[in-house]
Amino acid sequence: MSVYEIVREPIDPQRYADLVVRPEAGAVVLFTGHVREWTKGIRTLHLSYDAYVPMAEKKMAQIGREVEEKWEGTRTAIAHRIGELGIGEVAVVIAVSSPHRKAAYEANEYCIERIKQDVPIWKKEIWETGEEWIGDQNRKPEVKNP
Amino acid sequence: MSVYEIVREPIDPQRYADLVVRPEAGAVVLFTGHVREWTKGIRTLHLSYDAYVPMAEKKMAQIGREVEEKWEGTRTAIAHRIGELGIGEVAVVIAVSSPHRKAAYEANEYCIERIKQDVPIWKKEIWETGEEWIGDQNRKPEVKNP
Amino acid sequence: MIKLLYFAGIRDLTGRPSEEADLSGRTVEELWKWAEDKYPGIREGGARIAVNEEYALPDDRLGEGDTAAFIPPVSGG
Amino acid sequence: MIKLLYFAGIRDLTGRPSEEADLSGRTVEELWKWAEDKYPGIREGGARIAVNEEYALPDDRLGEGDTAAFIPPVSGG
Repeated sequence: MSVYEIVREPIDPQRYADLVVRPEAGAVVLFTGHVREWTKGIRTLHLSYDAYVPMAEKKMAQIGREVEEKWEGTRTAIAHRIGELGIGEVAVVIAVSSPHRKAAYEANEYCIERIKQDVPIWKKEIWETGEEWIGDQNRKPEVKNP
Repeated sequence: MSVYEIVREPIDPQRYADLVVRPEAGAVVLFTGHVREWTKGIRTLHLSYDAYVPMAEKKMAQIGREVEEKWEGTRTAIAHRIGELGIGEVAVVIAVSSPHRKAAYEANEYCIERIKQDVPIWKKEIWETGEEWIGDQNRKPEVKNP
Repeated sequence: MIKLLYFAGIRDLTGRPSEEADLSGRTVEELWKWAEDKYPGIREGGARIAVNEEYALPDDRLGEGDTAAFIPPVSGG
Repeated sequence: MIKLLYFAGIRDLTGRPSEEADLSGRTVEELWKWAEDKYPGIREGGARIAVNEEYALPDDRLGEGDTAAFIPPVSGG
């Protein structure tokens, strides 16, 4: 079953893997993105995510449909958590099942790339020295002194 | 923590993901290989796996070390189940954590390729019409009439 | 009336999560001009506008009752 | 003595999971010859031999107390 949702509570990744398992699926790839303590030498204390919820869920469902068209026989479930997250907690989970493993890996990686392009979710990093909305994965903002 | 094991009981995939999570890991890729009902038009009833257990565990640990050398900062846990498995059940689980997602996907796929080359585990497929040890993933044996 | 939604850094700039404005019949590009006038710098970060939950093109025209959201560069995942 | 282990289809052929044989000092290639003589067809499927849990080369020599395993093409995963 395909599920695409924004959630506020801690994510149980296995639930999404279970949703995509089927008798004809030989492979399930489950990706989880976790809050990392250190990014480019800057220590993150915790993160906060916000989303434009209805559009985010719609966009994630569109990505799932793209995947199921591009890789025949795949099924996808995606969830992203919003609110405050601590170090190590799961921010995003992507489950893809497929008859064969190659498609499951490729389709899963495609999902996370597409989420990072188009799904209206924003991360605010809170460091020891300040906080900032992160708007571009390639440009880490300079730390501002408080 | 890195764990490499052959198990006889049902696999709980999340346990292996939890083993590799660390504060510096932003990504975890968890692969599960499931018993598939249909392969090239032949219906599988169930599978049986056998292994040369001590060598299989040693080889899986070697693969884990290879991965941790090739992709800096990765951690790996691998388990393979043996005995009788029903349709949909998990035969193999591979968990890889990494600071960044690209390495986690690549390293995970590398593990399953290496397992299929070198780890002494054998699959016996039991179909409606017979059974056979599967010795070559590329050559599906002809179904023999019972 | 058009409902306008602001998110993340753009919400910090506007100081409000949403508002209504009499912009029916305008294009998305005209909405940008209106917003830049009211909130200088709103366009600098490379935001996109979504109309009724779909990314819009500059020539798309707003209709009565539409919702237009200012979407700063996303950073989910 | 050398301990010999048989797995999967090779075990079906030999009819036993293991046996001991007086093969100390022989090479892996000589072990193959011995096994082909005793179990015709054992080499046909493309098996490998592992000595003490590591894949061995044809010239590797067996020592007293070693364990040699016949490893048919593997099919885990």
